[in-house]
Amino acid sequence: MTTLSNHVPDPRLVTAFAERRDGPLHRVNPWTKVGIVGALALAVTVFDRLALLAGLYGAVLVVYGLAGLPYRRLAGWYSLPLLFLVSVAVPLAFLEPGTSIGGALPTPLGDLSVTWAGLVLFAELSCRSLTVVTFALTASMTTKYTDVAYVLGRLLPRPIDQIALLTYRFTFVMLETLEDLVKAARSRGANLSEFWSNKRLYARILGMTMLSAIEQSERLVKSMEARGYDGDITLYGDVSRPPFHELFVVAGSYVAVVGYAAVAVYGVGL
Amino acid sequence: MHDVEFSVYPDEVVALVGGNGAGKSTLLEHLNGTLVPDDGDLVVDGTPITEDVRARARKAVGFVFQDADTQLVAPTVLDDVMFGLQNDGVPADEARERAREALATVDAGHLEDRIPHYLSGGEKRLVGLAGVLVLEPSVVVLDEPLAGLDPERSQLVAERVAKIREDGISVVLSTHDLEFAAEVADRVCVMADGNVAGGGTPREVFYDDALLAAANLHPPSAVRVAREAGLGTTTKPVTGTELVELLTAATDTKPVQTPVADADGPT
Amino acid sequence: MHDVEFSVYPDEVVALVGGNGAGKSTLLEHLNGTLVPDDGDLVVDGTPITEDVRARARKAVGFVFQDADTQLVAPTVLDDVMFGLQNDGVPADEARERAREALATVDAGHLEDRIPHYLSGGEKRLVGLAGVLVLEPSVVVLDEPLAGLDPERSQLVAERVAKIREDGISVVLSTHDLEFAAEVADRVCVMADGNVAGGGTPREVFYDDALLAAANLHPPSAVRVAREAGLGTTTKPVTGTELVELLTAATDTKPVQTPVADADGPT
Amino acid sequence: MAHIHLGEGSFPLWALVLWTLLGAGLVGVAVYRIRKGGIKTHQVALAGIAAAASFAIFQLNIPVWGGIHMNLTGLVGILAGPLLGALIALVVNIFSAALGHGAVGLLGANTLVNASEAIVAYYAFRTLLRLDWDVFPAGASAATVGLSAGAVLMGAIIVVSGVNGSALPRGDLTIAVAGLVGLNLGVAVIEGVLTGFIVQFLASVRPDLVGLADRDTQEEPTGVTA
Ligand SMILES: Nc1ncnc2c1ncn2[C@@H]1O[C@H](COP(=O)(O)OP(=O)(O)OP(=O)(O)O)[C@@H](O)[C@H]1O
Ligand SMILES: Nc1ncnc2c1ncn2[C@@H]1O[C@H](COP(=O)(O)OP(=O)(O)OP(=O)(O)O)[C@@H](O)[C@H]1O
Ligand SMILES: [Mg+2]
Ligand SMILES: [Mg+2]
Repeated sequence: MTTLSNHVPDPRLVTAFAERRDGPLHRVNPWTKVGIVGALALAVTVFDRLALLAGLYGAVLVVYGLAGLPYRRLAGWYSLPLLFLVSVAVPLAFLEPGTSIGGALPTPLGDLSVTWAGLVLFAELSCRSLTVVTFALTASMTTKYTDVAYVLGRLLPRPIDQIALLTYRFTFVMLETLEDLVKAARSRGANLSEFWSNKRLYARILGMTMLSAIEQSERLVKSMEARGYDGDITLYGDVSRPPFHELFVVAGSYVAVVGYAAVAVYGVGL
Repeated sequence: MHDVEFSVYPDEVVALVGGNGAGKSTLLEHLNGTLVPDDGDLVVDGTPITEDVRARARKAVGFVFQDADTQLVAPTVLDDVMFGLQNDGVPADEARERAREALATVDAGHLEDRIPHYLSGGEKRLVGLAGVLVLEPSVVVLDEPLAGLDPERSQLVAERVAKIREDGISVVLSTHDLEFAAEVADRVCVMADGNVAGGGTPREVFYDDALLAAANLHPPSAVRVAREAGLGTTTKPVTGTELVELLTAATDTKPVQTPVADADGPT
Repeated sequence: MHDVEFSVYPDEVVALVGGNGAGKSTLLEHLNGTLVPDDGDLVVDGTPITEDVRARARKAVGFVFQDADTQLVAPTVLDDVMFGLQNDGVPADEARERAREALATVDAGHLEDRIPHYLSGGEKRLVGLAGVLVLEPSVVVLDEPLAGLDPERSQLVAERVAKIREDGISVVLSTHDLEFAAEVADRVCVMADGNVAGGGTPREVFYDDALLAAANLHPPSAVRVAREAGLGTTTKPVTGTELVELLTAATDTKPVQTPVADADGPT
Repeated sequence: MAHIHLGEGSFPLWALVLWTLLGAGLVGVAVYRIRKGGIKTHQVALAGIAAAASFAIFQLNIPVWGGIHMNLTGLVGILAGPLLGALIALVVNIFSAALGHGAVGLLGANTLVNASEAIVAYYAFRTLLRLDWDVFPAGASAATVGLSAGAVLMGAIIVVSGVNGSALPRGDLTIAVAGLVGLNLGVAVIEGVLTGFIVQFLASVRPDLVGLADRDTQEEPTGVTA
């Protein structure tokens, strides 16, 4: 696990949380979680006030903790979503029209300064992004492997569902291949901490990973055809319909988001 | 690969042996119709396998591949065993029932809800076997069934092979482990350089030095021991058990050492 | 994995044995410093392996992984053997020279210009071994060196292991093949459930039923045969060769059958 | 640093709907064309495992500028072809979103970006090979062009959509977005060079995979139907 990055959640770790732990969120129906993810994605798109967005983010953070998941890891995992924010919202924080905070920064383009509006925008965008990121992780880390597979199989049209199911199954295999290659190279003194002088080695490691993927897919074809594959990995496992009270919560959250948007944001009269 | 003649009779276990790259996997894949011969005919159950009957060959022949990981495609063990049935259009309830039975046959019922990724190598192989047995093939093909397995799990596979044969299914397997071949096979087929170099009962093959040498193989250790000790010219033991029987016969009139408390054989 | 004490002395071959998932690969990877123990110390050549000496541990310990395919990263065999030297900053000419020598040591000189991807499993393993020997490590670690190899190539690997040891390099290897362990190892270390369950010379271990049972292992066939035939309570043979010696001794005063023309042993 | 994905909630609702429809349209076309040819097992297997590899590779930290992560979308396009490439882009984005480094609402937009990378890289590579380029420059250039196309498309998506809650005029937004596109172009060059080396490596080991084998002995390359 130390071999790969800690900025990206390792699917094996995520699965381990889902399979081995048991928290309140583990017992929530997977469809409910999918529904809530959708409602949150909608909410962060239509909500227009920082206080509301921050409250939503805070609530999601609390849920993450209640589910028994580690806050310590979140910081590392936030680095990728934050990258988008930093590269888009930071320039905006300077450019956004409004009252400037503190002094101006003279640049060849003219004076630059962070405006209040820019700062608020940055905070809003952060809350928007991290709310969904955090809840998506919460859902992934509390939903069993087979339930995830079933949900994927149901949500996606053919042949995308087939592709997704194989991807889910083989991600673990490919991760181990990649990790073994990195370990083997390191054990012979390769210094992987510098890219440019090791670019060919990186290419070989990644190339071998791809090659191993392709050759496995060639063997997989034989093995699937040997069992009469006709384009259909159907899952017999079943994820039941959510219980009434969960359905009520999901429906309620959509009503709340749509209602708020209609009234407060788009000004639909009642 | 050219001019390979290979036939499997009902209720027998055939072991393909030969060095790395001898063409064992290639020959086995022809049996399954996943490879089409460049030239020549394949005959399964008396029917020549041509393009249009390949689908039938695939059903008649169950295949467990050398690489256990690529055999398991579904998210759970039970789904995986049901995979072939569902391709056949068997209704879900019946398929589930039959899959459970097949898992039980290979003593893997407890794995039903597991995720294939987290199985050990031996468990993966057993599940792969169940996924094939469930289709009730007339021939089961196993490519290197012992690869990567510990002795305990190898023993389990050997027992399953014997059981499958008792159920009236022929088994064709490839292996590097000649002791295993000696133990389970009715017939051994020796491959070298992409061709069948010879074959016969384990007793014939494992005492045929010229044939084994041509295939870069060494006789199994029971054979070596029996020969080097000057035993077995008439009985020709090929497995450890047979060797022990012979030895006890050879030594019973003359106990060379103090009897051993925990030995099974009479001394 | 907890509380594993494991030491390797100079010039010895240690075999780790144990069932699938017993933790052999995990323990071996600790030796190499590619894994850092959660808790506890690793000592190689008398030096505790901590973060800052890990790079040193990697050089002192040469590692050949279980999966031969993930070991080879260069476009040709020669390049691959030179890989470690180049990481050490050895000039190209010297590196090439030393790489050729290393390939010769494992009898793989003829593979020099081949593309690693197209080698057979056995050849891959030999090249992986050369790539590690060229770095002149004081310990060589081999994870399942026989996996997927035919008997001929297994024999080759066994011979190389003996040779490496003669050259003053310690070897630690894991294997499922107890006959092989009996043949090459000075010391056997039995693993079960992520722990070292016991160890000793092959003779001690392979006659220790309780220990083998705890690790889900069966004694090698020479041991089984010797015991079941009521032999070997004092000499305790563990390899086929030793068994043959014992048998010839046991049977030489009483030839049970007609002498065999092609047998080596006196009858 | 990474190949940047569009973040959740950055755009107004109408833009989310627009990009979702366009993304679905693109995927729909790919699915339609694949179904029309009859879904081949090898296509499903290749796409499934290639997506897994792409997703696994994303976990590796490449030590440039403090660490970048890449999906090798250009390489996937070159190897799998445009149709499967588009589906792989979607599947990788679905898994990325589930693990928090993508976006759920912007699945359509992110898929458009990644699919365009795969598609452009594929056609650029084919064209360059036809012009008798060597494998390395062809692979490197094709991947760089593909990834750059993706970077520019991403910039365009942001400018067209406008950032949620920002009062900034589109002209100024373009300036702000230029920085992001520039960063992505930088990553594109690095990933392009790396892809070039990988394609070179693959060509030396399995020339058939990059369409360099003797064509009579090969099956129609997977997915090369568009
Ligand atoms: N995809 C392939 N492309 C080219 N050559 C191949 C391919 N697959 C197998 N071969 C070659 O065909 C020959 C037979 O290979 P095969 O896999 O049947 O051997 P095997 O007897 O199963 O060996 P092993 O015991 O190592 O599994 C070998 O020389 C091998 O190099
Ligand atoms: N990356 C991993 N994540 C979780 N568990 C792992 C991982 N690697 C190994 N394990 C577990 O650790 C235990 C020891 O594994 P290890 O690979 O060391 O066994 P082994 O003795 O080498 O087995 P084999 O003989 O099959 O190679 C097993 O239970 C295995 O499932
Ligand atoms: Mg084979
Ligand atoms: Mg192991």
